[in-house]
Amino acid sequence: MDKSQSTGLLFEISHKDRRCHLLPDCDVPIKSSSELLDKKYLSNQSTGLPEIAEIDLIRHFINLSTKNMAIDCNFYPLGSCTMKYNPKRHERLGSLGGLSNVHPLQDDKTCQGMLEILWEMQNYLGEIAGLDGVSLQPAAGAQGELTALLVAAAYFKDKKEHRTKVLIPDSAHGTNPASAAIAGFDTITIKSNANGRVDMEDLISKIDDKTAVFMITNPNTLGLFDEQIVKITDLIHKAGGLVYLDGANMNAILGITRPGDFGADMMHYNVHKTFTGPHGAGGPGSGPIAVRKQLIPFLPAPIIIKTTDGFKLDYDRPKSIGRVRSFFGNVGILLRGYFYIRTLGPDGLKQVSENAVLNANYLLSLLKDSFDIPHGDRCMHEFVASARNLRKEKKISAMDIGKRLLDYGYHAPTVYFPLVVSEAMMMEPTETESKETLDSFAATLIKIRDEDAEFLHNAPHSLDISRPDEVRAAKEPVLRWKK
Amino acid sequence: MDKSQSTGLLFEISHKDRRCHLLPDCDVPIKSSSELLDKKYLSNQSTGLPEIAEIDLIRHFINLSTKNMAIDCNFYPLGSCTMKYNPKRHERLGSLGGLSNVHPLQDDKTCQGMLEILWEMQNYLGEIAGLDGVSLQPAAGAQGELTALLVAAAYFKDKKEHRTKVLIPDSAHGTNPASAAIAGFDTITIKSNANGRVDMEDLISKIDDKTAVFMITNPNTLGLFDEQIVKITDLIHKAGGLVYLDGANMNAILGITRPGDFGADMMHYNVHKTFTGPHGAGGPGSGPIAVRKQLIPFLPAPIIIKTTDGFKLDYDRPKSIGRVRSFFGNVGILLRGYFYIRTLGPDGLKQVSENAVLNANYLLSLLKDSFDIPHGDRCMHEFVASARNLRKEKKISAMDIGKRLLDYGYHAPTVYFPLVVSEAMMMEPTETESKETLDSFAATLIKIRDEDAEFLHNAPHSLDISRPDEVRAAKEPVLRWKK
Amino acid sequence: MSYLLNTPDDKVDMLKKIGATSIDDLFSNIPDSVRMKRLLDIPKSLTEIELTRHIDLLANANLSAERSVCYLGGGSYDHFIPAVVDTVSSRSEFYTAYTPYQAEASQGSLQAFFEFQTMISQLTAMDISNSSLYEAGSSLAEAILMAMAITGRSGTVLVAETVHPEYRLSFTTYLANLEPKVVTVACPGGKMCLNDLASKLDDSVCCVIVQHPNFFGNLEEVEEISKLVHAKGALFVVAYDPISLGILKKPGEYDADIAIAEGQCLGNPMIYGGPYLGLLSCKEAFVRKIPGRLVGQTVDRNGKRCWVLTLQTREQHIRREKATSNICTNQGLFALRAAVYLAAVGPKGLTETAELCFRKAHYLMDLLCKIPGVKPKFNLPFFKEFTIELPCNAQLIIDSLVDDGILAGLSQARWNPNLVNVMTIAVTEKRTRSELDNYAAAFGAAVNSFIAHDKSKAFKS
Amino acid sequence: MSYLLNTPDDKVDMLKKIGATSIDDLFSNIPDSVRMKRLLDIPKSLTEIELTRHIDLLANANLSAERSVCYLGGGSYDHFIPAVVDTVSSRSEFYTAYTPYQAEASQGSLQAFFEFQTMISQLTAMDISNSSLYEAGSSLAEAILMAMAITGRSGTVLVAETVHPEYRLSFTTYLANLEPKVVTVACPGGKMCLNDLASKLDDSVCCVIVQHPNFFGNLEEVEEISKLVHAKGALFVVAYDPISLGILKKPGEYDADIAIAEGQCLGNPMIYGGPYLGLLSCKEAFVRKIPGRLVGQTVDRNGKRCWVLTLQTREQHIRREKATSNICTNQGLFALRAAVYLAAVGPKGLTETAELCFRKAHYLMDLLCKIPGVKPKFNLPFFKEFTIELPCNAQLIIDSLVDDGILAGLSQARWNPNLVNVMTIAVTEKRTRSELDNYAAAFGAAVNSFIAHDKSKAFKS
Ligand SMILES: Cc1ncc(COP(=O)(O)O)c(C=O)c1O
Ligand SMILES: Cc1ncc(COP(=O)(O)O)c(C=O)c1O
Repeated sequence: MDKSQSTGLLFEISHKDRRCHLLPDCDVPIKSSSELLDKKYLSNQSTGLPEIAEIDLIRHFINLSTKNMAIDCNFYPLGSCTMKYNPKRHERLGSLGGLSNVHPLQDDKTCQGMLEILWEMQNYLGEIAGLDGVSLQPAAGAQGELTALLVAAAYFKDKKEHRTKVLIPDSAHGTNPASAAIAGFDTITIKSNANGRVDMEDLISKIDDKTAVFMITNPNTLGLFDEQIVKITDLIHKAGGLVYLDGANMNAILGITRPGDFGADMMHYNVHKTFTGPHGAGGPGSGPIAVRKQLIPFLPAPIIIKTTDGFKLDYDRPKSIGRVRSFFGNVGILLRGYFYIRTLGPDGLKQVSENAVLNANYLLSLLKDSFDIPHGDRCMHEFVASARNLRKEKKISAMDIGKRLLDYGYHAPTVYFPLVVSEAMMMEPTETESKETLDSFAATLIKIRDEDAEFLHNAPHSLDISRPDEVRAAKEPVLRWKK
Repeated sequence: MDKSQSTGLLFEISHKDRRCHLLPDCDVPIKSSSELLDKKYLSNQSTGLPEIAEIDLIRHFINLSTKNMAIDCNFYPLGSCTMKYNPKRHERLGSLGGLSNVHPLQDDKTCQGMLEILWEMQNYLGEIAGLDGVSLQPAAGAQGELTALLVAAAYFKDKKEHRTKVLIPDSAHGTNPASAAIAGFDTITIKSNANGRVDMEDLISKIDDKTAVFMITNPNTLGLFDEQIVKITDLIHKAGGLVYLDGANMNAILGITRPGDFGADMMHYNVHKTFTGPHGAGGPGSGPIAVRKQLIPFLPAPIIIKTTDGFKLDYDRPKSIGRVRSFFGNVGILLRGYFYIRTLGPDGLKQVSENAVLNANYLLSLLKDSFDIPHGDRCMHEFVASARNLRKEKKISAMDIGKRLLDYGYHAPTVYFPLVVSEAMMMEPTETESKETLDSFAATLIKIRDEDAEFLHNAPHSLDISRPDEVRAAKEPVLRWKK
Repeated sequence: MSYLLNTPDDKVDMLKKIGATSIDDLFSNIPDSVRMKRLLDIPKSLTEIELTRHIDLLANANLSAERSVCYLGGGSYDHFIPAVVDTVSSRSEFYTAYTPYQAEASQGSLQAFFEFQTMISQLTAMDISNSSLYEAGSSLAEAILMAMAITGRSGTVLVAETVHPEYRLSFTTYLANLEPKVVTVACPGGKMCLNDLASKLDDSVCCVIVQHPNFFGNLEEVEEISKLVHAKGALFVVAYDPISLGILKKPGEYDADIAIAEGQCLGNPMIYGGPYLGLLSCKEAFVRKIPGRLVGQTVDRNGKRCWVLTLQTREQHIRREKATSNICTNQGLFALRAAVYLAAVGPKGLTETAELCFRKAHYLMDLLCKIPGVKPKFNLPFFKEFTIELPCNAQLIIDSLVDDGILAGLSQARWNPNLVNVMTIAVTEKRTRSELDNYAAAFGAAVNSFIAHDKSKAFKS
Repeated sequence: MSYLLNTPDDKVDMLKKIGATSIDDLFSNIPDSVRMKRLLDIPKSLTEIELTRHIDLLANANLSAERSVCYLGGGSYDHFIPAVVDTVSSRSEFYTAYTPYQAEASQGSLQAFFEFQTMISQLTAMDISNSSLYEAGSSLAEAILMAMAITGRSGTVLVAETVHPEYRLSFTTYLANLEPKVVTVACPGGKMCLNDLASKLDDSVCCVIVQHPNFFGNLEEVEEISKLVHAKGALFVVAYDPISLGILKKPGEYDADIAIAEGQCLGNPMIYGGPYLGLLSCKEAFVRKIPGRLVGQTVDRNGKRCWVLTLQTREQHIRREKATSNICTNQGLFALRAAVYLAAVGPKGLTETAELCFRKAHYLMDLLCKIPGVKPKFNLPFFKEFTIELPCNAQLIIDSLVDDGILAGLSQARWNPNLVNVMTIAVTEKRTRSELDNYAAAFGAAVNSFIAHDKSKAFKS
């Protein structure tokens, strides 16, 4: 069905003198800015913003929206992204005026309801992590990583230890090394072994007295739980270092094992993944961190404390690293995380992980005879298949398969990540999908594998556009419309 | 983009033991119904309702929605339906808890805000009609017609006049005769003349002392304002009858002329058309009526009155016909009408009609050289084109054109109505469309006219389905899914 | 004006193309004598900011169920509306579409309505259902018109006195100038008197109307009534509570001919009485007498399953004065909401909801009847709504509980001046035990204070 | 559980296919020693009805701007959000999509972000803008990292003392273990002291950061600062208020190199501080040093215009430790909201909004300064936010106005113990004259009562 009306660029459909949002007349007897302000402050230049009537504005964006895939419409097995269903009750409750209209600098006593929710959330995240202190401040996973690494740096500085290195497995997400760099550390890459786990020999050879932090993702980005974890954390601790857990994959282990229990000293959550914040085509997220007792003094301020006089923001944290952003945190996403945790309860959270892992293993079992799955028959909440053989035999790439899936109404898996598997296709079905969906998705994948290679190179065939010219986009970047 | 996931019938995607809405445990110490109620009251039969998880429920309905055209996506020039833009602020305000959670039987003093809005709405609708009394009770235009005819019947009964006939032009909407029948009247059809107006000779010949009501739509369903109106209403009044105005086309005359001023004694509004209630794929509507002074005593109860003690529902109306439905009326739509009237104000309402008429005339001017437009070069808010010549020359029907428009992302005009024009295509652009939209719509229509006839017979070509077999649907009706 | 797109420049261009000198020129057909010479006398326009402020103030002036605990019933109930219902119904494509006349461009709504028709039929155990009427009162009127057409009888419509007074008034008004007389069947004990029914049933009766549970909340003897009615060749029309069918017998199980209901409780807000949702189901044989729109399944030219509006020859736009009904615009959006609601609760959820209503209502009834002087008005089984007799004027208690943020119930005096001490109370699944306990406590306190007050007055005089 | 789809039967089938004996079996990789032997210690699950009740209660325990009149600013403002913004952002297809990695299945979001980038560039008169960062504080940190990379200087970052203290703290934290020192430029009179700036500017300075209007609401001398900064080869980084650009000079007009802002004011709720929207624009030459995602225009294989994420080699998932930033998840949904907001207000609406803020803020400032003892803290031009000095502790006034339903302003003592009598007040276009009059009256009364109280105390002692 043609839904292209008013989908030209806003600037192209702009029409002089059209209006959407009108403002009231000024009801105070005060001169205008041009009379009251020195001319030097006033702009000489119109903004050039588009002029659009309400109906065109709505048609523009509503019709544009139909060009997206989204969880509410399509199965979205994007590995590492935990694209689980976003409950609708969260949107209703999160937009209650009593929550969404709270100003970040209101005095504590005027927002006790908000503080109570966030205080509880601190506690829940500590309990789920098996760690002692929580900061809800970081805006996303990457900022959580940075925050925790800054905490670690401050901790070592406080102990007067000069540790400069952060060790990171080669299968880690790119944010890990990037965060380490900003935190002022040198990054040392640790190899994965043939089983997709940490290569212990390589690790041991790289641990020394400059080792500040070992960052591990566990389950890792291959969807594997590294059973060496206790050994690893012991090694790091013995060397005087700290272990950081990248919590992007917490969806596999809620209530089953806790990072604090297997030796992590710090971790971040991706609340927008594990606790189902809507992804909004890129964000927002929320990346709270949890840390072991000795690191608590260094957490950013404020932290919420409960006093006999109600809940309070505690800024009195002399050893704190400071803050990594203005205001409290990405509260809107934290609220959704709270709603989710309260809806599921302890049994429910555990079942989330059980079913996430069940679904991933089931999908794996459906595909393993048809696709190359380098790391065995079992996985946690996701697994990585590879198109390397298909590529060799039939010139079909992971990209081709991903693009062709779009034609069938399925979002592509994460492709070409993690970097340690060539032609990687990383699939994470999540627990909110049904067996029926997994069955038809697997059947489709198997069907695609047998489709004509040339046809696949040109996929997708039924979407709004065919494959875009990415090289051109990068070579002569056009990052904005111009007249 | 394939958006078919979970769009099988709910009963087909139902899966035993799946749940969406869960209920709390019972927190009161009371036995269950099976223990407290005699067995004879209890059902022995399961409902058979589908069992669906939340994600599938959402995908089902969201994906189904993409198979609809709608104003928010497409130009929708459906004549007689006034498919104008539905402002988004209305939905926000109409769903405020302080309005949507008011119970219909609350005592007046606990809902003064609601009563104030509705009282104002009574007044506005009286002023716009140029009539003296208003009932907001009817649920839609058709019920408004019935209510007004029942009021007329009660009025004549009260005057002890035995009048049995309702005169209705042949171009009238089907609800007019249908309502007259339920109100107990005989319907007499009045011919249209060659200009699409009331045939005065026919009218005069049919007026007699049994004439109760003349129902006129003005502007009529051909989009023409009958300039004989004053003469007509005089004739009816002289014969002791009442004039009813079908207000479906009020969008053409807001603030320009008033039914009461041109001689109508009663009228209904389609608030969902003129004052932009969202149509919801069929409803709800709201069909308040306005009447002249002598008819006020017969209006349904209650009416809102303003007293020194606040707003009150006045049930003390001894001559009232009673009620035509439970509770106050279709308040949700009346609220939207109120929001709209308050947003536009007196100038704005007049401009609505000016621009509705301007747009219709502009569209007419773009099409008149390419299409047969039986009733001249000018119109009010809509006009009727005919495919009768195209049908003769190229075997292209109004239906073919309408169906083909769907391929281009435009909703079809109203086809085959009014019945007085063969191969009618009734187009009502409304004031909320832009010149650009009208230009491209007209260009598309002209293009379609020149397309291959066979191709048009098989249109639409790009929608979810091709033309349905309506004969089969009616012959062996399948009105529900069965196992 | 953000809803008017033509700018001054546009207007100039458009008028030129039209060949008109001014916009006024386009209205030249309207006789000058009847043209308005002034602006409408309505308040001046408000921007969104101003309108929002204005409506916020008025909305806050209502003691809505959002800010109170609501025990009002009588056809409209404070049931919980799952968020999914709002999510779906606010989809632009459902919300801003017209009636699905162009089936090819409306398969979304058509399929949803077909599902709605199916679920209402499943719920009621009736053969078929239409795709909505306005609300319950006029739906009963439509049911009577149907019954007249089906039975060919137009003498009498029998209706239980326990049917909602506003429903009775509604169909009586519809029938004002038609043949049938509406005759009330007495309900002295709070439900239809079977003897009175038997005495009034004869060959001229086209249908008998019962509400079950009835306006007082009591259950009617529907099975026995059904037999009596059918024995005389009349149709049995029942008005049911959709939520009650989670536990109670379904209209189809006791052989109702036409079942109607108020569908507000199925995911629709109370919003001061409307828009609501008239549900109408009936036996298969009556299909061509059904009022309102019907969605039917068929195939397209490629044999693909699809849905269309069907049997339109019943309707006013084709049959005009001979149509089965005058209805055109219906309650499509609310039918959609009900469909989402029913699919969301599912069979188990509906039963659990009904059971919660039932148990909480009975708990509250027990609590209230422990208050000295308060007793059940009837000793009849009920579902979620019940009627009690107080030792004082019910309206006084209702007024006094407003200060506690409680909308306590309906005084029956509103409809029957003989029932000043009688109050009907509805309890939904939303109510918690602590709300019920608080309510009973506040209720008891209010009753006591009025009795004390009365006593002291009596003493003084 | 409505979010878990596998029924007991499903599980049996699935485990069979997997070849596992139990779900537990799937977790056998996790050493038993670290497996939880108990359930998590969090509260038991709540149904939607219970959760809704629970959250309603907590939400009502906040004095939100919905139930009060809000004069708080400091980076978050109670501007009006047109309904269209919510309508668009709640579309499932925008709301529940991931980052648009698969361009073919994401053209809706990609085009919207391209429009966002364009509008932010138009607004600021800057060459290019990215498609969002977290919020203003960390955006300044990103700007500094950029400036270091562009200038190759890593000695000093100069920042005006009038920059939001939380922004200053944020980037200082980011820089904790990197080379540059953060040096504050004094602002004794409420704006940056140009002499102090000149004295601190040398070849090691990579950038100078100014907020305009600044944390006290005052306008800075951005044109002169810009010249000074550029004369020393440093970059000029400005934090602006997007709404102010309806009237004030745009960063591009005074030759800013990098312009960042808090985009909350562009159609996003205050929601206790986040998610917000970091805006970052810069000169074209810096394009390959930009942090975060960029959407670029290109064509597909058929030459059709389309949009993609581009220049990804700047980003962490490709460049890892050498990336321009560590950001991955950004604020896409809020960028979309800002795009809808900007398109809805348009050029005239933005100017009118800015003008309303300006005039109402000045009106209130005038009113307040008529109260004996209240005076402007600075005599500088301001936009929508201003700072006054009171004859008493500002916090006392703030606390006392809470009872009038007024969130009166920010006590500067929170950030600077020397400023106990100083208060900063923000006024948006939502405020009406009567609200402002009421506020001034309540403010005056509160001030008077505290002074009287102090006097009487003084008298007594
Ligand atoms: C394994 C892993 N680590 C870290 C991140 C970064 O988290 P965020 O995108 O919330 O910054 C992600 C997600 O993108 C991830 O998948
Ligand atoms: C001319 C005319 N009269 C009456 C009606 C009936 O109004 P409603 O559909 O609101 O019952 C309509 C609309 O459908 C109409 O177009």
